[in-house]
Amino acid sequence: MNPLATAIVELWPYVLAFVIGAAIPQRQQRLERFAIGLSAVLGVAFVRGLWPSAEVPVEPGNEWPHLLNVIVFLPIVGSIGVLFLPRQAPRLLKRFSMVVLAADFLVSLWLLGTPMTDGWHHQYIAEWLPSFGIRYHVAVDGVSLWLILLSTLSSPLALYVSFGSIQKRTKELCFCFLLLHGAMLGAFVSLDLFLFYLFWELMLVPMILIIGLWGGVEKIKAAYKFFLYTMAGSMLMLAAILYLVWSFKQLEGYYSFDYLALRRLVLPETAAWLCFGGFAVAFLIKVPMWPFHTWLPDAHVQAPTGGSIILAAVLLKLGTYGYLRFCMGMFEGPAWLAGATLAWVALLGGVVYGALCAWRQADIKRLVAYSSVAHLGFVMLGLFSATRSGVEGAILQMVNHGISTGALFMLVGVIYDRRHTRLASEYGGLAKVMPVYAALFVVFTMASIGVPGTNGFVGEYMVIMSTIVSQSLGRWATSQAAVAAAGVILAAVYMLSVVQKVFFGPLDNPKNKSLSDLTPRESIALAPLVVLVFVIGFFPKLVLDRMHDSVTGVVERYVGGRVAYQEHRGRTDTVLKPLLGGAVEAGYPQAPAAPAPEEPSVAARMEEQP
Amino acid sequence: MSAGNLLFAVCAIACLVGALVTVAAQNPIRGAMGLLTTIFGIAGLFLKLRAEFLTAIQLIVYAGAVVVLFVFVLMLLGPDARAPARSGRSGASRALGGVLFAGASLLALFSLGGQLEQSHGLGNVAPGHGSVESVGQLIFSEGLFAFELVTALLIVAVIGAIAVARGRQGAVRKKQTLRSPRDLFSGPPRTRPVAGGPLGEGAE
Amino acid sequence: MDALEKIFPANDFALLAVIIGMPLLGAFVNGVFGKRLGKEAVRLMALGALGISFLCSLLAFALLHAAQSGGAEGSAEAARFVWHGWEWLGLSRAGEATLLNGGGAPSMLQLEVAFSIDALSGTMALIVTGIGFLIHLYSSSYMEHDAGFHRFFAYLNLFIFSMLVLILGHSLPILFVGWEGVGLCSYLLIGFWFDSEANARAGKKAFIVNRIGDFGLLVAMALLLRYTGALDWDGMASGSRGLLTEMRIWDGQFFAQYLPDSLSFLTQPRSVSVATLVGLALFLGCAGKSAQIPLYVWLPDAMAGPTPVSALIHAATMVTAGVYLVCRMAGIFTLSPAAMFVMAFAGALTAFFAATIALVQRDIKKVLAYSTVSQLGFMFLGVGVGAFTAGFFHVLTHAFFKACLFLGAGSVIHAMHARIHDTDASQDLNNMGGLKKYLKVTHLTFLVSVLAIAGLPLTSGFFSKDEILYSAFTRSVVSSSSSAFAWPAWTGGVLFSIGVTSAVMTAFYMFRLYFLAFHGEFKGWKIVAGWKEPEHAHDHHGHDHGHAHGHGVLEGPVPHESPWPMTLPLVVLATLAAFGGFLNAHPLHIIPLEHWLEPVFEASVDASRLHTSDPDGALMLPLLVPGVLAFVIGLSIAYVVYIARGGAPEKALAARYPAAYQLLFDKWRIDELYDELVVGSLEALAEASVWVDRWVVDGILARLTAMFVTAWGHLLRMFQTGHAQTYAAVMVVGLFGIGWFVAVPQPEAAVSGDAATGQYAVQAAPGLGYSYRWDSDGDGTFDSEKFGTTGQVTLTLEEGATREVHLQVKNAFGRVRSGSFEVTRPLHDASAPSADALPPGGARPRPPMLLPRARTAPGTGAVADPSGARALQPVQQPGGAQ
Amino acid sequence: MSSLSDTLEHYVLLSALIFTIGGVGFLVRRNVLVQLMSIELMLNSVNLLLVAFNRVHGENMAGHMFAFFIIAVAAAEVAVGLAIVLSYYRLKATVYTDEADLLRH
Repeated sequence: MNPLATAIVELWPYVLAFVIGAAIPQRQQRLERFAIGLSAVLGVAFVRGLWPSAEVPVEPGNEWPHLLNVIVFLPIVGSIGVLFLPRQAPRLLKRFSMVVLAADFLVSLWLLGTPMTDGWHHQYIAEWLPSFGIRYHVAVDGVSLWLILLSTLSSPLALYVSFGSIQKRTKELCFCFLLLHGAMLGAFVSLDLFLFYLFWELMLVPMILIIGLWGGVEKIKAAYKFFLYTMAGSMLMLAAILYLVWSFKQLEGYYSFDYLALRRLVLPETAAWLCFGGFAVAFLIKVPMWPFHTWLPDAHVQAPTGGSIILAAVLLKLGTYGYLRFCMGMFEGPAWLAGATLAWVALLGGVVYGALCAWRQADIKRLVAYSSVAHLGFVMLGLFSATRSGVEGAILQMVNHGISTGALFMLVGVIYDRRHTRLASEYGGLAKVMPVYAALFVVFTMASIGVPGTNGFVGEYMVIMSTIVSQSLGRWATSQAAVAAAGVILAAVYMLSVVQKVFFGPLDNPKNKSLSDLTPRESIALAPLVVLVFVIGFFPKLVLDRMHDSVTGVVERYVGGRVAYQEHRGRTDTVLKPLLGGAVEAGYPQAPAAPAPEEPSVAARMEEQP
Repeated sequence: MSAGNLLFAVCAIACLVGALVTVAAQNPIRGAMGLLTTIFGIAGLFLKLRAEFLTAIQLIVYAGAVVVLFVFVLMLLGPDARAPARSGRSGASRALGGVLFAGASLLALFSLGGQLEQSHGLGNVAPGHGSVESVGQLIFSEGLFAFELVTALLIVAVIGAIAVARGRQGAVRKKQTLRSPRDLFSGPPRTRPVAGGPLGEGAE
Repeated sequence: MDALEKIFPANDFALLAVIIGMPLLGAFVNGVFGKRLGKEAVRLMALGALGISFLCSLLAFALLHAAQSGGAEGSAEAARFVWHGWEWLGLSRAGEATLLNGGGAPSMLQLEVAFSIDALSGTMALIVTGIGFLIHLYSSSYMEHDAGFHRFFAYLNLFIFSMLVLILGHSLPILFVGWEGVGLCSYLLIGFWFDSEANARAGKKAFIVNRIGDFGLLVAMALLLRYTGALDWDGMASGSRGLLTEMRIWDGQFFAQYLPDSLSFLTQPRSVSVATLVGLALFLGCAGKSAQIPLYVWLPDAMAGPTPVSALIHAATMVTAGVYLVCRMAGIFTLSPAAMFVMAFAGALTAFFAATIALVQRDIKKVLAYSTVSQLGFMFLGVGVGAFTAGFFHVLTHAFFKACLFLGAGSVIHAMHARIHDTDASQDLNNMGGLKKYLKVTHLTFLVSVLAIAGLPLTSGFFSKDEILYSAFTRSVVSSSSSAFAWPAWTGGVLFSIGVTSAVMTAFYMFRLYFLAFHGEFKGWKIVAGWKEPEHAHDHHGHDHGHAHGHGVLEGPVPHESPWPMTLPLVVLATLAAFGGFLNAHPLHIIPLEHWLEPVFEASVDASRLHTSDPDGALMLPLLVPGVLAFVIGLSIAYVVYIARGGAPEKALAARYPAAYQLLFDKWRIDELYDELVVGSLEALAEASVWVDRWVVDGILARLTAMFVTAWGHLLRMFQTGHAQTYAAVMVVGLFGIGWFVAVPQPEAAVSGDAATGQYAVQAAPGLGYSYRWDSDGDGTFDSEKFGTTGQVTLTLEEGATREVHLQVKNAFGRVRSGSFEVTRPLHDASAPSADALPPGGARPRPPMLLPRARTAPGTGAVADPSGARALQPVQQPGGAQ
Repeated sequence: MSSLSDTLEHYVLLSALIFTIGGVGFLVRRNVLVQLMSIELMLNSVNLLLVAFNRVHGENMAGHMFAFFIIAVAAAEVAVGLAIVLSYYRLKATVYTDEADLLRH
């Protein structure tokens, strides 16, 4: 069989997908046709490439160590490059930053090629400040993999959409987006707590600029609120980090900020609770979880469309990711014990309360923002359940929320650009004048309220099903599962009410009679998300397989660490968990060549600590 | 009383009187004169302390440059330089600051002074002490680096002075429109219009 | 046949993929490209897709039949063809954490997208695709002039797809996918004409009420996962033992301490078997989907959708999904007599209740809607008492005659549109009458279906309904354990009498409908007032209006028969409605359906739990009598009232008991009740939470903090005069303060030592030009008269001893100050951990710490001391860490 | 003065007095020019002290050298200071420091 024939046989799904995709748009717009066809092809490639049978075994040995460096620093370098471009050439600026982001996305696709076995992949370590044991230590595992891909996908889309609505200060816009993108990726991959903290704070700056420069009427207030909330949390986290480093120094005689090193610490009870609290507050503010959630609606409402997309799609995920990676990875005992209570907070404060608040919002964007609170309540519940499917479902739900809510913000931005109002009462019967827009909005609404067949369902379903079998939630597991299931009803209530108000009913507001349907730019930006909604909805296994090993490892260590904490309970000294070895602790920070002399009465000082 | 002591007494008195005048005079011109007196007095003391080189420098730099500069500026500002005090902080608080400072310093002075066991007379010193040669030797051997730094500092100071003093005239020219002399000193809105002061014409 | 069995082996039955895939394809093509394809292509696509999947399901049915009857006669084992699509997702099983801690990772429950077909689902699939096809055909003409033609068929195909997924799903989650899918489609189809507010609201209501049902299904799934460890049919059946465990639902002890003894009934812990919880949760789901009490309210409103939709979704297929689920999960349900009891009574009451409402409705579709609810009640009554075949049989027959009735109604409305274009008025029975001479085919088929539903002997409705009544009287569900809930003896009688009463009412209101619509003289002439211009949203008869304007009352377009694509389905369905009964005619002992379904239920249901008081069927014929009587009575009353007396008695009754009549007409005002209770309270809750969010959460966290900070800011701002001079003055003062501190010697010292050995060291803080003089033995006299440079003295103490060390410090200015420190060695305590007791990890035995108790403030020591941390350090190796 | 021969203490005392006067002037007067002059006074007093101590410990000329540098720095300071005074005058049309409270806002 000659290669051409085989190629044809091999390629027919892609060709078909491209043809169908390219045929979908009704107006004659070559770019639009091409882009939608392309996203269809990417969808098919995603499915075929990750199909279990089609997996090509790659031994972990030959992973390119610099991949993550490229992924993280490409946008950062790009942002610096933007500074050297003339502000008088907006087209050049836009093209440049889009190219950078697209390149970053393509590079990040490489990660899908590596089999995500438990442990760290594409690990890269370089000494940074040896005297304090601070290293540049980045690595990826099944948990962070999907969040990286999510951000590398959503950032270009967000920026592309912003170009449609934002015309002033293009240079700053590009700079902010690139920098923000790099910082987020850095936070996802860094395994050194100092590095993590650095990226964590670095994220704030561009985000504040985005809100404060291109935001709405009360942008400054919102930016402040966002900044202060996040900052308050991260200060506590910093204190906790320093305490951990210090205790590690006391035990091992050398400094290290490395996650692998610090996660071995088993602190005395009070210290453990305080440090856990420091980390947890920082992350729960970011999530955001009740009662720290009030910055979110303000930030979302004031932020420009692109900013809201990034905020919802990626920034919030840093909270959940951080909780999973650091709180559950380093303070298993407190996390386990607090889980059952926090799960109630996530349920009543997030799923129920958030949904009820969302229901009563007149501002569509505010409504979507509150719906984020509800969705992330599900995510946190999945994490608290501490079962493998719960954690997998939570991670999947992070991705889903990024897709569906990001898209919803995009769609809200569409009518905002046309009418400059976001009040649902201003609209009605839009389905007549904007059929495509209405159809897409309904699709993403269904994804957001978790109708089966869309991605939203899979995540919520896994979370609910894992809640009831969870052991960490204890005797309340069943009732919590029931409440979570009830949250599904509320989601339908508030989302459908807004859909009905905006799209159905008579088209009575004369201002809406002449609204134009989606522009090519908007539909191009939305196409990949639509594809993903259904791909993940029908084939979630493709995503879950990639994270399964890592999640298993994480949960396993979580349970084990909790047992270690229980044994250590009531003691006033600090001990280290035994080394795990293997891929999980590859790159464990060794003592410097000439280690400082051990101190005899270390524990004496440990005792002084609270 | 020897000539030396007399010289000391005269110079010391000159210094103190000059200093007091400098601080107390309502008219800054008088203050400048008081400063001049102090400088001369200190120059005399330098002479008595066998610091010929410094005496010369003192006279040249201070009397010749600094005070003259002061006087120039005073002339430039004219009446504004001695404008009656506008409503500011109450004199009491300022006096308090002064008294506090003076009291504290004198207290410290005497508390320490009392501790010094015996008084040091000014013994004889080697010939050439304080002469231009010896000081020059030192400056250009050990103090060379510092000396170069000082030169650099002076250059920077000169440039900085020019930069600061010429203000925003460039900007004004770009504006091409001078509605009033005030435009030369286009500052923040708080600017209070000045009755066509000498600067106005000077800058134009 | 054999060749086909070769192509489609039982364990990889790819035919199902075709059956399910075709409608999806049709939906996609019509939905995305429909607008450009044009009506003909859309119609072809939709009908073709559905036709293919109908033929495929026929084929599958045949193969199934061959496989099932393949074995020896009588010993027919349940055949099931499965098609494994792909792995969907994995779920953790209960007790995972323990296992994980024990080492190896336990396996997860892998859910896969798999479909299976057996006797039950095969029959259901035939109904769905077959009737679906007919209704597609019907709508292709009914909707012909609608702008959203392609959208309509996209939705319709999508619905068929979801329905097939629901039926053929091989596991509960897959069924749930279809379950919510059909809900979504009904939402879209009810709101199809979305430009009227009412339709959109009805759609939303339907979706949300369905979601409440889905909530029950989700909870049931969760419980099943936890207690059976599986979610596919076989797995749940095999693991169903776990459902018998008792579960504590009310922990009395917890409340005992808060509640007075008078409420002692609250303080006892209550527990119930998981099976009951699962059964009730599942029934909640079924009630939502199949419009049973308490969740039936959405179905009547759902009639806002196009009539074919009502026929397909809200009569024939979707609403029966609940019954299907009960039959599918029969094994689980029968584990809990309590749940079955609730279900049977809910069914009976729904049947009765809906029938009463149907008695007085004027809207033709409303009458049919409530009769649907009532018939669904019959079905649940049947399955509730354990007669699954009977219930399912009624699903079958009901699908025939009710679909026919709805389509007939559609045809009538379609005809009425010749006269009037107001949706409500065109459906109002008072505007009809005498239609039988205009609509011949419609009239005949409608009559047949009315007879069938009213239970004319030997029609399909007669057999199915009477079998349900018979089973309701005779059968019951018993529990294995004596402690569990047992059905009271009166159950059968009560259920039976409720059923018969509803049967009477059914016959009455169906014939009322029939008489009002087709007999008497046509009242449509008088309503030309409601005339509208031809360009109306769904106007099918533009050609008729030409000569209609401004003519006399008796002029105008005449209602006329619909085109063949609409009448053909009517004929087919009417035929089925007439003779479908012989599929399962128990009185005549012609029961192919029972034989066909038997293996399925035998496999799943534990027969010992189904009890019948009449094993040999002696009561069967006697119990036919009430059914027949019901038919006769209902018919005769209706005849007397609406033919003989021309409807006068109804008006008389309405006049005599206006309140009761109005109450019935307002559907017992249940909607209003729900609005007040459920929606109202929920809204209040939402308002409250918004308020809390705004004022409490944000108020405390943001505003209060901000106020606090601002207050401090204002306070400190007062010190900021902004005058450089003031700052300089303050700075000067500070400088003098520091200068004073330097000028005065600071006698500070850190005491450290080892309680074990009694060796203590007192180290004086260093300072500029300091010299020290010690009194280390505490006798008040200094060791040496003159000051030295020794900054540290060591001393040895025995246990419990205390010594006061004096220190004099002299600085460069000759100033001297003295301080004194007390050193105490504590008594040895055994509780101090020894070296071997310590865990691995580097912690070493350590002495208890002693802080200096100096007369001078301890803080100031840090100033004279370059490294503040020193004060806390033992002296063995000073500064080892730094 | 205890003895007629001038001792180091006299110089110390004298320079301390001048320094104090300068300091008081700086703190009390609100005329920027006068404040600058007061600074000059303080610098001069320091110079005097340096030279006097150098006279006592006459081994090398370090004191002189320092005084020399101080004079240089003082010159630079005066130059820049007066420039600042000018631009301040442009802004506020006055040389009085009451207006100079921007630090507060």
